[in-house]
Amino acid sequence: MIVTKNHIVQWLLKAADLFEEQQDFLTDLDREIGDADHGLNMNRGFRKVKDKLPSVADADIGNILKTTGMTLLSSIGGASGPLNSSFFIRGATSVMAKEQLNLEELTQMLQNGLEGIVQRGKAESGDKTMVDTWFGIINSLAKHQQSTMQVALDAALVEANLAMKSTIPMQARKGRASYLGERSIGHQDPGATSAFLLFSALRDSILE
Amino acid sequence: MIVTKNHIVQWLLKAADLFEEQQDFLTDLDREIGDADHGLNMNRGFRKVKDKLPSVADADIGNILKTTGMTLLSSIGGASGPLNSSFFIRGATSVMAKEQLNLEELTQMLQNGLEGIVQRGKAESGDKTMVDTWFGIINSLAKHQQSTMQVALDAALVEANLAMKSTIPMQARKGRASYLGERSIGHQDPGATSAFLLFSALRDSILE
Amino acid sequence: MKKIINHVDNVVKELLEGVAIAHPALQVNLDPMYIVRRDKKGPKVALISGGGSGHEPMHGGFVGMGMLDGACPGQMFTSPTPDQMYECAKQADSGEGVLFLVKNYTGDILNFDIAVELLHADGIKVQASIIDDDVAVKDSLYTAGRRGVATTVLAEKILGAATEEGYSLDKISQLAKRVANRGRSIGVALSACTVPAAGKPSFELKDNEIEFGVGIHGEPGIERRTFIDGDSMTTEMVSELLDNKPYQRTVHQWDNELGQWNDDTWTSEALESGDKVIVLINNLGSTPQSELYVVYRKVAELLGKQGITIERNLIGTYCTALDMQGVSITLLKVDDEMLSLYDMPVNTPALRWGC
Amino acid sequence: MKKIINHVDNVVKELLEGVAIAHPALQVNLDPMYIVRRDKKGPKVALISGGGSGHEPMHGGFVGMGMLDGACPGQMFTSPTPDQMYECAKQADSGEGVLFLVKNYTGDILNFDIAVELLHADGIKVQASIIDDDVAVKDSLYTAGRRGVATTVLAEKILGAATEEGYSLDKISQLAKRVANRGRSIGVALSACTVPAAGKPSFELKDNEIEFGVGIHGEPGIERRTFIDGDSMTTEMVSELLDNKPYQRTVHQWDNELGQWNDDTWTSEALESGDKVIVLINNLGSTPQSELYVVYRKVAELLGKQGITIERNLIGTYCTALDMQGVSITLLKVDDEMLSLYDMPVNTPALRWGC
Ligand SMILES: Nc1ncnc2c1ncn2[C@@H]1O[C@H](COP(=O)(O)OP(=O)(O)O)[C@@H](O)[C@H]1O
Ligand SMILES: Nc1ncnc2c1ncn2[C@@H]1O[C@H](COP(=O)(O)OP(=O)(O)O)[C@@H](O)[C@H]1O
Ligand SMILES: [Mg+2]
Ligand SMILES: [Mg+2]
Ligand SMILES: [Mg+2]
Ligand SMILES: [Mg+2]
Repeated sequence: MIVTKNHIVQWLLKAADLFEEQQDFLTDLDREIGDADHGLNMNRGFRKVKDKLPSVADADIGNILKTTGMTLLSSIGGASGPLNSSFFIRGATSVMAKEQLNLEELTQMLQNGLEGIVQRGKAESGDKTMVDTWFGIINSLAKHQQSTMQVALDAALVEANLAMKSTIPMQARKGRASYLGERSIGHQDPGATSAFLLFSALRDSILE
Repeated sequence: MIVTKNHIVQWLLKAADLFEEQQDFLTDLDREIGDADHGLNMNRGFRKVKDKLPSVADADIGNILKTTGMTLLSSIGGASGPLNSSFFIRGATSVMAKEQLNLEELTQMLQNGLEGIVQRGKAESGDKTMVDTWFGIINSLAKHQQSTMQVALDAALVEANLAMKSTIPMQARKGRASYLGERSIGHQDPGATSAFLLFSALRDSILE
Repeated sequence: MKKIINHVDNVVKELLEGVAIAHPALQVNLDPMYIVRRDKKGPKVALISGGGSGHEPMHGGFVGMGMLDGACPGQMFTSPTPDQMYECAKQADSGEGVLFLVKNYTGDILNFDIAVELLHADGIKVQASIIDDDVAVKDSLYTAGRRGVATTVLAEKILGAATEEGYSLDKISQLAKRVANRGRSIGVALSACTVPAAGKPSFELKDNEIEFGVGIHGEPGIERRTFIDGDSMTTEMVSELLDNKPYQRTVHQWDNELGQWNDDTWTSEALESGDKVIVLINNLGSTPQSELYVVYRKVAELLGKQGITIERNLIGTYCTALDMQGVSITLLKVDDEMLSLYDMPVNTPALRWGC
Repeated sequence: MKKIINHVDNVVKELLEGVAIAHPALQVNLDPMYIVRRDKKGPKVALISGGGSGHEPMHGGFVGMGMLDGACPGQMFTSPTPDQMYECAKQADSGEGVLFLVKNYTGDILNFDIAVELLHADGIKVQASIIDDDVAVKDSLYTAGRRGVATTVLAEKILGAATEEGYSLDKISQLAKRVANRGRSIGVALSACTVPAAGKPSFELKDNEIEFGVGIHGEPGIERRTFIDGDSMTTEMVSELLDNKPYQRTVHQWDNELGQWNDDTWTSEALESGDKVIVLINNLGSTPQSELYVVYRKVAELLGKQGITIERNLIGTYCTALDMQGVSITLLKVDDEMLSLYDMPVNTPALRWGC
């Protein structure tokens, strides 16, 4: 199975719908340990992405992702804006001019995206951020490079869910939640959650 | 029976205690149709009067009342300050140099007091103010000039209570409550209530 | 109720102590309570205002060059007493007389009246002029008349400048009357304030209710209305302000020759297309600055449609009711004289420009 | 929740429309959102700040002569985006370079960093300097570091004056570092704020509870404490401020030659007997002005006991968290240079003196 450009477009549309649907949930998570805007931020950003998609319908995967990153950069703001933007812009670098991706290429794209987040945000695994979810996903995909797309993505989704949940007992060391010190323990990180949603949209668009 | 200087001193002390005790009640009445301070105002004023009394122990009734009026003037503020002050200062005029009062003199004193209130505040009977209570009292006393002190004061107290209650269905035409228009109907006027308390303290000190 | 105070009885005293330390240009007296300028210059008319506390920065925050010469703070929401006004005026007077600027409430009027009489007895030329700008109150015959609210701030600015310009007491009194007849305000509360000594909000509103035509003492408004959104609310407020039924009332003025009060009839001026105004969007307490701009945006649009020109605006916290959530809109019709006085330098803790 | 707004999505846009009409001296751009001075003079360094909305009057209210050249408002409590900063800087730059003054939050840092990189690519000299003054945050190793709060207002005033005085970008950057290392703030909330889009308060406090060490985004504080009275609370806040453990952190600064970020280590300066300070008592939203003076009264007493001299004070509403009830105290240790820059004329909607 191969990931087509259409899958990528579907991914972004699905993500936009998902963030609209889950806006309040994400914002509520952010109310616990942040400033109650993460759902608003992600929804605002992906609404803009959705608006923009028709204008890049003819572009290759790399350029679609790059445009997505640029759009998120100028519409989300906050911490998650530049970080999600970096994810797409850096993710785009290895898939420029491509119209389709195999599992290895898809994994490389996501890995580059994660590196973009880390380079900007300097978070490490265990800091209670979106990075935790993406690490879980990339690690799982790396282990399943010989599997089918279906198996690899399903396994990664399971891992993504675990990684997201793993942020609950963590004490935040990056972002706004870190101000709370020990009071950040016991809450699921909003950014780790939106990363999970973003990946689940990807998996669903490819497999469904 | 005759009203002595000591009765007058007792009156003011009793009034001070009563306003302390009823502070919240008066303030709550004022919250309904005013600005929630009438109890605070009366209590603040009469606390000062109580403090001041020892220094006028040797004075005659007229001067005790005048000092009371001056003290209230500089300590109550609001509408009830000058009005209660006028009540005492004008009430004092006909009892200057006196050490005791008969029913007629007492009535005259209160009537002068009421005139002081009316001259400053320009309220008429039925405007839903302290004037209503004092009118009820003076009218009743006027009718009972041939009775004993006891009968006259008791009758006036009954009348004071009725007059105070009569403010409930009135629409206010003076003071802060008048801003409410018809919304002032159905609430007992705070000033009419404090006037009732003030008179009941007078009656009690004389008769008990 | 949580408030950053200590004992409720000491709120005003401690606030004044803070003011005294913070603003060395002001002389703060605690017994009786008043604030006067230290840099008293003269001879000029002394402009003094006062009223219950809880409206900060009004009035104490407006004492200084180009505005008030003195202010008399009462207890929370309670008019100050004549002894304060008398002492304050004695301090501020430089021989040209004293103008008391009084917000129209029974308590304020009665107490200032007595102070006028006391000063007159001392041979000081004195006048008391009222501000009664709250159009929520409709008639003056069956009420205590319109309340004095935020126009007072603009009046203090304009009249204060006039004192610096050397206007006589009579001329300033005439100007004060003109300001009173040209200022109109309306207030709305989204939630009530809590008087410290009372300890609980003075009224309760549902999530879709506002008190329309509210004053600045936590009293309920003229009417409880449904809240739709900021623009609708602003539109209702402005249409109330633009209602031009002339408002007539009897005010008394002090006759310094005869030493008595004389009745005078004042009539508000209409506000019409072609007129110029100063607009004051005033935070009644706990409204974010951002929301004031949302109100101003709509006010500007609506006045523009009426052909009324906004010459100046003031958008902020000037005349409050403690922590009440809400806003008032004031329109003051101005002429060139008023406008140039308004533009003159002012240097007070809460209003400053031109120096 | 009742707020004087229309649709939640339009709050910031409509507020900016109001600002544009109210203050003709400001040029307000809506897409992307930024505010710049119309009376741009130069050549001088352009000082630009920005951050989430909801902190009004900060930053937009501080654009004008002697303070900011531009401000970039984000959505409510959400950092603005790099395109806003880039466009704003392009407008404000007069050839001497641009200094971004950034409150230390991950979001603000990341977005401003990108703007720095974009401007550099355009050949514009640029620096970003942080304010991280909130002493409630203890360590920088396991957190995002101290938050930037009300010292920002004083920094904008002082650095703005420096730009008018013709300081070079390097010299102003050095001064910005000095201000950052000398400013310390602490905030307390008595009740939470409500973000319009969220529609409910961001936390709930009991009648005897306060959030101690709260920021300006409605996030809970460092600790929930018991409220006793104003003086006790102020005393706790001041003792937190006077804790002199040096605070060290790594900040990156842009190298305009090499076009890269270089790490630098900054260490806060101690505050000791004999030092001079500017004190800012800041209303976090819905605190009455009167209560700010009660706080100042105690702060002055406590600093006096420590031998610290208050050279200037600012008491009012400057750096808010929407309608949060609470107060922050800022102490900025100053030297003669900083003080004389602070005293220089300023003419902005929310801060004005000397002109
Ligand atoms: N330095 C960082 N690196 C990676 N992710 C981060 C970092 N800082 C914050 N985040 C993520 O951003 C999320 C918060 O995003 P959002 O609420 O939109 O921004 P803000 O904190 O500016 O309001 C956090 O839940 C966390 O996952
Ligand atoms: N013009 C008036 N004449 C007589 N009594 C008045 C007048 N105006 C107000 N009052 C009385 O004063 C009372 C209110 O007193 P208080 O609450 O102490 O003053 P304020 O209204 O200034 O807060 C009213 O209940 C009313 O009885
Ligand atoms: Mg957030
Ligand atoms: Mg009252
Ligand atoms: Mg009162
Ligand atoms: Mg945010």
